[in-house]
Amino acid sequence: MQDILTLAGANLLTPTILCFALGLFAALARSELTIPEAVAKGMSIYLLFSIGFKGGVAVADHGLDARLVAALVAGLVLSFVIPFVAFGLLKAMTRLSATDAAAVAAHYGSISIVTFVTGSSVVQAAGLVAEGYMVAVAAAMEAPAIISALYLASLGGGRAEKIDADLWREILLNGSIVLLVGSFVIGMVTGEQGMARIEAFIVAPFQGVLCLFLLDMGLVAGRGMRNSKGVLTAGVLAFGLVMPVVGAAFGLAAALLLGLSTGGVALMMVLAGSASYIAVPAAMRVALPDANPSIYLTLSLGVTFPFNLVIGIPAWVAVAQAVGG
Amino acid sequence: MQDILTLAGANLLTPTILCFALGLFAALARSELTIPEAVAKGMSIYLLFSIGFKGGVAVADHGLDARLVAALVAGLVLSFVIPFVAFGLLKAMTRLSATDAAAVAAHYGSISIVTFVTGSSVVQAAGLVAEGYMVAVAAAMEAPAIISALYLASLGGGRAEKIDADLWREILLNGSIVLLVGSFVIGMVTGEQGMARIEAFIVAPFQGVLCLFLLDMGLVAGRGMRNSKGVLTAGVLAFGLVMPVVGAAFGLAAALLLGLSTGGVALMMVLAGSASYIAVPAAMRVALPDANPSIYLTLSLGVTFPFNLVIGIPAWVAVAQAVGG
Amino acid sequence: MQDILTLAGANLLTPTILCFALGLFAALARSELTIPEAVAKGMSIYLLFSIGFKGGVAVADHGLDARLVAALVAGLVLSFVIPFVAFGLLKAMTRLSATDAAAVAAHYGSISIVTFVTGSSVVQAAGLVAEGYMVAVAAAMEAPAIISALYLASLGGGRAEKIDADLWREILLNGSIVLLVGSFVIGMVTGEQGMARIEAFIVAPFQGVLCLFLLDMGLVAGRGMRNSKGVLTAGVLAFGLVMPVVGAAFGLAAALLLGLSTGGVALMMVLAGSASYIAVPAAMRVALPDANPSIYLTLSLGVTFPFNLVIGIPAWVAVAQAVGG
Amino acid sequence: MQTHKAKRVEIIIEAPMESRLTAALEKAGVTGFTVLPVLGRWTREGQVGRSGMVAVVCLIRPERLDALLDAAYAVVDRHIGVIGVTDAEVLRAERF
Amino acid sequence: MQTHKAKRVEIIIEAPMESRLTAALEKAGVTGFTVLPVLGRWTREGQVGRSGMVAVVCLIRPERLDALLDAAYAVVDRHIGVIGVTDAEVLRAERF
Amino acid sequence: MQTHKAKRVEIIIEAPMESRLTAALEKAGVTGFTVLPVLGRWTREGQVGRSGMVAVVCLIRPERLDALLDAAYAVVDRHIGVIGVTDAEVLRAERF
Ligand SMILES: Nc1ncnc2c1ncn2[C@@H]1O[C@H](COP(=O)(O)O)[C@@H](O)[C@H]1O
Ligand SMILES: Nc1ncnc2c1ncn2[C@@H]1O[C@H](COP(=O)(O)O)[C@@H](O)[C@H]1O
Ligand SMILES: Nc1ncnc2c1ncn2[C@@H]1O[C@H](COP(=O)(O)O)[C@@H](O)[C@H]1O
Ligand code: NA
Ligand code: NA
Ligand code: NA
Repeated sequence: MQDILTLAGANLLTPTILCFALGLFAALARSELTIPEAVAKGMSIYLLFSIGFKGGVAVADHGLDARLVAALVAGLVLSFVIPFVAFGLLKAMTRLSATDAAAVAAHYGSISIVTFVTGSSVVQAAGLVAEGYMVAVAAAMEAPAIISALYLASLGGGRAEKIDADLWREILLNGSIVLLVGSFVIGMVTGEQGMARIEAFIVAPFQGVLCLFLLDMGLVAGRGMRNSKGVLTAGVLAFGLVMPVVGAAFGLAAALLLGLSTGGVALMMVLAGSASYIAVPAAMRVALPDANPSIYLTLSLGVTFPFNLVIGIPAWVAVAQAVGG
Repeated sequence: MQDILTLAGANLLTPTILCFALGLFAALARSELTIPEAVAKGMSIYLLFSIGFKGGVAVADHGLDARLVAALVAGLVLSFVIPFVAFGLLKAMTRLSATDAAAVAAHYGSISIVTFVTGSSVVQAAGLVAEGYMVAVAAAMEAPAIISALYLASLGGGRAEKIDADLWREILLNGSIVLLVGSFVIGMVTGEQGMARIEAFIVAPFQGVLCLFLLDMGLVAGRGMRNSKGVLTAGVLAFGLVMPVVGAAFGLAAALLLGLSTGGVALMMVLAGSASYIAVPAAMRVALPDANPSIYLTLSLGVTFPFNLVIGIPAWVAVAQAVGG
Repeated sequence: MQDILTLAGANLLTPTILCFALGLFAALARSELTIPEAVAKGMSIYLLFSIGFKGGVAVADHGLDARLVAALVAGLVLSFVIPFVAFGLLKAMTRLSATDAAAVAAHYGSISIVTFVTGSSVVQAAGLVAEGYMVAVAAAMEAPAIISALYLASLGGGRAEKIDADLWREILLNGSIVLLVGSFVIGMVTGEQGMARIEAFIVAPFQGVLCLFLLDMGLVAGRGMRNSKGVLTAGVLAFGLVMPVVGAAFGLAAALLLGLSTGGVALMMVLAGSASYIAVPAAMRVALPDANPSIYLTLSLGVTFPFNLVIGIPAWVAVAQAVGG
Repeated sequence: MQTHKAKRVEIIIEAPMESRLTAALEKAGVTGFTVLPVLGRWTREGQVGRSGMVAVVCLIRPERLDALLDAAYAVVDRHIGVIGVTDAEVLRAERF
Repeated sequence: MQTHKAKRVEIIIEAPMESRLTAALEKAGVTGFTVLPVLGRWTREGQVGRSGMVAVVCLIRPERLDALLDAAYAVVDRHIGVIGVTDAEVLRAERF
Repeated sequence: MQTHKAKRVEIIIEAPMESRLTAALEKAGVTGFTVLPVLGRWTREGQVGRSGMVAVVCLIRPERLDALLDAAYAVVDRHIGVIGVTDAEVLRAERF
């Protein structure tokens, strides 16, 4: 426990977290500080490319782990299953309609890649090395939750759109999956040689770019909080704090079953405990248009994301060390 | 004098200044070369973040200087007072209306953060070390001049808008103040440890980013010059060249009173001698809409900014060395 | 031949080429992955600035080569002449109208700066050093082809606009010429000292930025291919594969006449064999509006650019080594 | 100058629905349209991908209006957004 | 398809005034509006922040036009910019 | 609120022609116009420079419409793009 608090404290005073806090402050104080949309997208492309490539190179270095396929399957299963858990919790804790609850559940079954990126850098700062293929697991966990959620919504009487060919393509080939898997494969194919060529670009400036990106995340989350006053009841808010812990527990169980390294355990908890705010909201607008975006976006971006950044990630790392060491 | 010329010569042939010149040339020759707005904003966010953070780390390293508070107060006073001087000079040298003169005066009481950034790199290249808190002084000097100017405008019979709560917030929490102060605090809190994490991002590429940013500044200034032919009378133009010298003299006096280091003296001159072209113009559009933006933008960006870049900064550094050494 | 294949193979498995392939794949699979326009422009400005500056520094280092002027003249001549060759080939191989054929011919007389940038990095990876002034030659080759093409179009009865003062300015001062020549001059003037200041920005991250830029090129080329199904007949397609070889042969001849270094020979082939997709299409929209942009853009960006990237560049480098060594 | 009667339809719609809308318009025989970006509100739903709202503007012959509106309505139906129609005139009727 | 009479108001205004305008519109009971970016002229007044002009487009019921124009006019009054009104029709009147 | 009759002209044109069009408009006595960006299709023709299409919106007095259309038509003529005209009303006629 002491360890966890110390780690959490150390994590709080890093430039990355403080940049997120600065963004939150600026937005809540209604400063007009903004980062242009195009620049924010550019940074997110950089982060995805970098994390994918590094994962691929790590796999090229250490050889293909027998557990890769098992880990991918575990990720898929988690993403399919967690929405049911989330839906159950929401039904118990809140008065959300079946449609809204299903939409929220989709977000928690899927993952937040920025949480994963931040988690990776905390894992690394703690001196741990995770399996390189965890980025592939992250990609695998993006989409399945959407299917579970649409099933839940239609069960609940909601008018979910059929998943037509277009929607399938949008879900499975959404930008972050393609970029993450693509750069992972490129890293795997080009290995250390490829890394040597572009290391100065994707490794050295990474933390700094992450700082500015989290500044933007803080601004976006803060503006969301301001605009959605009154949207979240106490029950919904509580869900946003409880669900990442529940998700992380599922992640822990899966990771232990798989026998991942300590770093891998931490990252699996980070993934399972995180909530999507990019791919899933877009899919929900198309497939569950009646669900209220203020609810799921505020929950995912305004409650669970900061919780994971500040408390979740350092806690999961500490848990992984306790369990693994 | 010889020294000043040599330094000015050396300063002229740096990539940064030449990039500004290239931008000016391209715009005046009506080339369609442009840097996207979003990219220019992104670079300016990078520069502000970097300079603020480095200032904070410097303060963390050297401990809080007793003069910090005195320097902040001096900055506030300079920003309040210089508009009155500028207004007097304008009334003597030009036929601008009271409203236009007040708007121009606001720009010269406030500061140009890019001039400050360029000044910092010249100070550093001269082997000097300035007080890290000068970035906080810069932030403190952004806003007070606006209040003086609105007072001057209403004295002169102009219809200045009341500064309502919204306008106060916009002035005091404008993007560059929040980012500069925020990153300064983050640098101070995380110190050398934080620096180690993001150094590769905020230190090494700094000069190069500044080059491309000044290229854009040259393009913007050049386009402004082209579009405002005939706006500036000889008197107004002369003001744009005299006022930075006057402002720098005030800065010198304040810096000597404070007992700043040689680098600090130079930067205080740079700040006091520079004219805003970001925060103040936006505030003037809201609070003094009858003032002509062509006048104040062309003066600040098309006359005083290049003057400071090419002549002012190297001169102030030489003066600071003469006085300080 | 063996050499060429090995080199081509090595070239294929670099992060840069694989990123281009990833972009192509994503676009053809209709993923919604996109790189914001502003970010793509920002990267292209970075690449142009970097390559121009490095060329200038190289010239400053090795002194002005007597062949500089000769090489510039050769570049101008090639750019003037190649459109006639291309036009003849098009008339023989395809049924394009005179206007369309002239527009296509203009693209092949001009150059693709990204192909040149990629070529430079392959040349460097092969351990060769090219003349620094090749970037000036690249700039010189951008525009003349346009004039030849308009002449060809009017010969063929097409309604080419007169090249008025505005159009001349747009052609001669187009963004990439100004940036390339400007940064070349800045590099020449500031030399190694200037390089030392901004090296961390323009050298180290170069390959990585090129990766993301080629990812975007792949996306753009792939979307173009999808949208122009049926535009290209077999003859037109064949032209897009034959013409770069013909152009490169002209480049080889010129380079041998000039007595360039092995690296210089390779780059001259790259330039002559490449096709514009930035400056020339914009000029054609103004001057030859009746020409069909789908034809020339798909050819240049969708056929010849990938061909050069994957096959052309490594082949020309191998040829240059065979001829030079 | 000779002008021809037309209708100007302006559809403000969520960006993730844009491709569905334009596909429906093309199916309904619309020969051209222009998509304008809309300045974002908070819902920045796709940082790699699509986000916010867009405005689709379409000038068409009056007799085709109903087909267009039917097609657009089928897509927009359950989604947020606005459909507005104005009387207009166009030059160069051969392009519509 | 059933349409309803409406007015389309288009206000082109300096970006630093945008939030004041939209606040005034909301006060005047306007239920929705769309903000479009305008391509900059020189006055790049806020490199970190807001800049240039924006276009605010608003479809409203005709009977609310005057309230809207009064509110908009009070904000725009001394500022550069343009206010234009067009007759229009909208689908889905329940959203206005 | 007092309004004045006007025409709203909307010209959608290739970006490389923008400066030619606006120069022609200014020559024809147009006192103001607004340029809106258009979301790109494939023809990303100028990665350093200009690209795609733009929309030029112009509110003018009805009696000036013909001069404007003539000027615009001379520029657009052989180029792709659209010119649409709508009846409108403006506030502050002194600005037109
Ligand atoms: N009917 C239309 N309504 C609105 N915009 C159009 C229309 N037709 C063409 N456009 C615009 O003009 C551009 C060129 O179209 P086109 O002239 O059909 O090749 C398109 O990209 C659209 O932005
Ligand atoms: N009356 C309106 N006039 C113009 N745009 C509107 C209007 N109502 C809604 N919108 C646009 O449609 C989007 C969704 O609004 P709503 O349907 O009210 O949730 C808003 O962000 C606006 O861009
Ligand atoms: N007649 C007009 N039609 C359309 N937009 C205009 C018109 N006049 C002015 N504007 C817009 O309002 C801004 C300020 O113009 P002005 O009020 O003429 O200084 C311009 O940049 C245009 O965007
Ligand atoms: Na999850
Ligand atoms: Na000042
Ligand atoms: Na060529």
